[in-house]
Amino acid sequence: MTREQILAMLRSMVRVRRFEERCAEDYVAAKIRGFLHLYIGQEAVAAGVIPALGPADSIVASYREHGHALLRGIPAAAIMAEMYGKASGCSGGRGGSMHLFSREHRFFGGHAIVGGGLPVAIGIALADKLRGTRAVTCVFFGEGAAAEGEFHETLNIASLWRLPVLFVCENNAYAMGTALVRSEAEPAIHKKAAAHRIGSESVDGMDVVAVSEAATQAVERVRETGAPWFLECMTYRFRAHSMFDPELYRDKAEVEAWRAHDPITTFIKRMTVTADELAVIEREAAAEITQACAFADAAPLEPVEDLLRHVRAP
Amino acid sequence: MREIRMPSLGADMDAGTLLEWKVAVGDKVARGDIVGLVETEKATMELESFADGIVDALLVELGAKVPVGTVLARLRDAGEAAIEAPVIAPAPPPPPIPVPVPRAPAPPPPALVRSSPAARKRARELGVSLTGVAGTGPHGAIVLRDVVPPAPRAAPPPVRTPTSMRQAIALAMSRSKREIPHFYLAHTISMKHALAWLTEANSTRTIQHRILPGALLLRAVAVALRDFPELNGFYIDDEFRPSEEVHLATAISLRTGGLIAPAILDADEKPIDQLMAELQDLVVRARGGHLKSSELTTATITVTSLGDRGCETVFPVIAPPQVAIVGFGAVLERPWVEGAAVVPHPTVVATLAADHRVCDGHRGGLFLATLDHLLQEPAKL
Amino acid sequence: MTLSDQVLATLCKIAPDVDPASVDRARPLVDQLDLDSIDYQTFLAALGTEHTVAIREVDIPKLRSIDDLTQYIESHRVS
Amino acid sequence: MKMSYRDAVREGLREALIADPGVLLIGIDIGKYGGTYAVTRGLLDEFGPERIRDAPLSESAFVGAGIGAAINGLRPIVEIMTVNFSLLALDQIVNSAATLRHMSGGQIEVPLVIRMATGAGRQLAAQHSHSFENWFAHVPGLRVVAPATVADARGMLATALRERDPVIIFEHVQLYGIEDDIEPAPVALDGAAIRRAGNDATIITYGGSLPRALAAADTLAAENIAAEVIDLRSLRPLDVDTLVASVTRTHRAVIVDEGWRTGSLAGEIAAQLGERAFWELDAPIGRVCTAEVPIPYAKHLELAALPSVEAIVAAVKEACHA
Repeated sequence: MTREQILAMLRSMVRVRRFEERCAEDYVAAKIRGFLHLYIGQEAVAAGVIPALGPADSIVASYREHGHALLRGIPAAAIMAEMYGKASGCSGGRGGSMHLFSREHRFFGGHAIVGGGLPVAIGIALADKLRGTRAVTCVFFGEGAAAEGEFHETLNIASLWRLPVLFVCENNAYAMGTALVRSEAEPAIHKKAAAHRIGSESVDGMDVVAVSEAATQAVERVRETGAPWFLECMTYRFRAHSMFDPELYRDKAEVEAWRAHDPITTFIKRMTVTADELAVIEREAAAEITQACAFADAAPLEPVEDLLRHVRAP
Repeated sequence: MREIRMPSLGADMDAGTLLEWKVAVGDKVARGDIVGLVETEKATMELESFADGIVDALLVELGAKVPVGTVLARLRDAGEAAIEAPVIAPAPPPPPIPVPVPRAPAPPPPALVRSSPAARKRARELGVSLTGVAGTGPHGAIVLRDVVPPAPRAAPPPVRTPTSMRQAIALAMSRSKREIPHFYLAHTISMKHALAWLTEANSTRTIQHRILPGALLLRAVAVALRDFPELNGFYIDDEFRPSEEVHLATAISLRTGGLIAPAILDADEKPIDQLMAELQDLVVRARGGHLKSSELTTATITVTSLGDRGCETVFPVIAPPQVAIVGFGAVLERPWVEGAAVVPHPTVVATLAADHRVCDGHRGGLFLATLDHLLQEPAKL
Repeated sequence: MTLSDQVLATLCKIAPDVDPASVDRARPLVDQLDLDSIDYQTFLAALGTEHTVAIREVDIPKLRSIDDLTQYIESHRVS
Repeated sequence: MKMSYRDAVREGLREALIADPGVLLIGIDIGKYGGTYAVTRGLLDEFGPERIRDAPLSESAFVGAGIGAAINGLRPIVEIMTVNFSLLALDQIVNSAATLRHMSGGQIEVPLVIRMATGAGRQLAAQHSHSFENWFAHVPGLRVVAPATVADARGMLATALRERDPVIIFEHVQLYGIEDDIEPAPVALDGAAIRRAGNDATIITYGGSLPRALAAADTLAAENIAAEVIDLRSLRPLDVDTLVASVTRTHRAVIVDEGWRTGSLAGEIAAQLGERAFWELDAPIGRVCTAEVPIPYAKHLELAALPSVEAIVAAVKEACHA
């Protein structure tokens, strides 16, 4: 990998990490309300997969999707404005943290129903297949989704109808308060894909390089074969499921143990990133976030007279 | 100078209680350090610092419940001088929400006249009061039809048969012509004895209880039917069902156009005076639109009379599901053979239309003869 | 309100669709209005009650117009 | 041209498939099997497996797939065999189809048509005899229609396919066999239709209950009561103006609805009439609904549970204080 590629990967992860930390701060300051699910710890997955997708490809994500949206190219300002409920947010202030959308970036949402995005994703792929666009649809979901009926319904149809879908399971070991081993008889999620004759693999979700290589190959394979592929990324979230989750279900020692695998610090050590190189990236990230928050603060609220807009076509 | 405030740790959190400080004044704090513990309804949560600095002042006592956003502590940068600041008293408890004093229950409304909205609206439009109006709706409620315009009204209402009635008549009559094989019989009856009896009977009655020929004819039909069950009943689901009772429907033409045929129930068991009173009541109520539905639907046979200014003979149409209808033309003076002489007699042409599926001309003829015979001895009716 | 007006008012109560102004008080009512025998009987009975007059059966054929009735009531009512 | 309701729906589908290559059908047993109610018979041979897609028994997934394909430029027509199985896809219909436009601030459109059979009367017992039109008619973001005539069955689909938002078409199981002589033409989705004029009372109904409402009106006519019969056609949005205009003339309303009375569409219509036609009412608004019991199997019990002609006649006569 070139120095540029290495710094690009680091920049991706640091931008997401600092963005999510600012979100936590703004939530505590009551600027962001409702639910907030942070991506801190899992940055390597988005940083590894998203760059492998082309502009014509589509993305469907879950409610922990700030990192994916940011790295797909949706401006931090538009995302933060959405968190603040402003009209210039990327969803017009109508969706909030869990429902980031951008037609321009073919970012078809944050979906807050666990597994809810899976059927939509294969539909998008079906349209691409029938129109022969060779585009790939990449759908992100947590291991919790594997317990939903529509997870299996979706994998079966994707395989049966041979649809160009890349399933990316971000296995962070906990579905809200339930450890994986307490909810799945077969905790190795990627093995479930085999039951539907979908090729699959598992990769260290804390290693951005491993994720990137696996994702790049997977995207090309899906594009060439038109058949679905299943990529399970073993990862971990350092913060609670959401802002008022007291984390009674896991002990501090386990969290500390995973911190040793922090995707950013391990990457910096492994790639011998110098303090100066890191400082530049940190400064750029801080500036981006400060500007985003200023924009979001100043952005207007949507007039209440527009309440009934966006229900049906104008 | 930076502040540490009570964090908002949940969509439904308004306030939090400071349980514990993990730092003291003068301690060095780094971004992300846990500086204390806070209690929410849900659980005990760590209080995180989002800034580096030296604890300058702890502003809230342990155990104090303060709203989200309250400044709990102040941090100063390394070089800054400490500020002597009094410890802020715990925030005053939120003012008690005033409990509304229950108002005395409103006095019960004046005894309302129970009436439908449409009736009240019509009354407003016509400028009439509802008090004293007898309601024919459920539980005596005043409904639309009970609200009649004040008499007299300047402009006469346009002669317009309510379309629904016209449609109903059209439907019933066309069904009758389609399904019922009518046969018709006519018979001229002398009314000499009948009218003489009436004049004599009325002379002993007040004007209010005067009996009209129409009532006598109805009475005669009712009595005659006792011997002709095949003319009195219903033809339903391809079979004739004779009726025990005799409910005589009298066809009443309405001045606003159209026809209505309310029934006099058990006409065969009612003396002539009662029949007359009921007939008069029916006509008045029919014209005012105040008929009960049972009166409209239970007739077993119909009698139609064109009255004293109509024509000589009527050939009526049976009203399904009935099986017969009796008609009377106008009572007119006609030449009548008495012994060897021809003398003028008041006479009426009685007609019968009957359902050939149920009975034949022979029986129909006997019925009219019986009617004739009864009218020759009016006193017995 | 003259007796004649009262008689006319009673008629209009029985037949609300009648325009009082259009009634010719001299001419027989049955020739002007669509009144059948029952309506007329109801009208006579009401007059008998309102003006406490005993209308005799034999006189009825002569009581054909508002004027006939007005004169008859004037001469026969028990005052 | 004489055709059955079933033929009319099939012709509507054929016309759509021919007119727009982006149109495709997704549903269980719609291809090889030709459709549970034989509506899609012959379409697989004519248009091929790519556009007539038999789906596995995965309502949530294939309805979600329909939504995704619609988002990405196709015009899918998804058949959910009956409303009874739509419960498995309710999350996708409500949380995705009806809501994506709003959550995305207007960026994402879901131009999707979903057809479902509905209603009881064929002794299919509780799990196969539901009427949940009111559930869907409750959700902003959806348009819901109920074609009750052959002409509407033939004409509504083309119009629905021009909508840029989800449309749900309910086809009552007892209507598939009715026949009529019609001229095939697109019809508007909006607007209730006065199927029979009258001035004494207004009977408001939709879908499979229309024939019973018309039969009741015939019976009432023979008793001098002229009942107006209004076919809602659209269940969301409701054409309340037409209902208010009619009740203003008749002053009496009876609503016939095969749903259970509590929380029914009839309840919603009664509330709106109570709000907008209060001063015209001469009697309480009548409602003739299905008895609040899971639909029983035995014929006589099923008939007793469902709105009957006699019940409609009685309700109208009560409203007329007859």
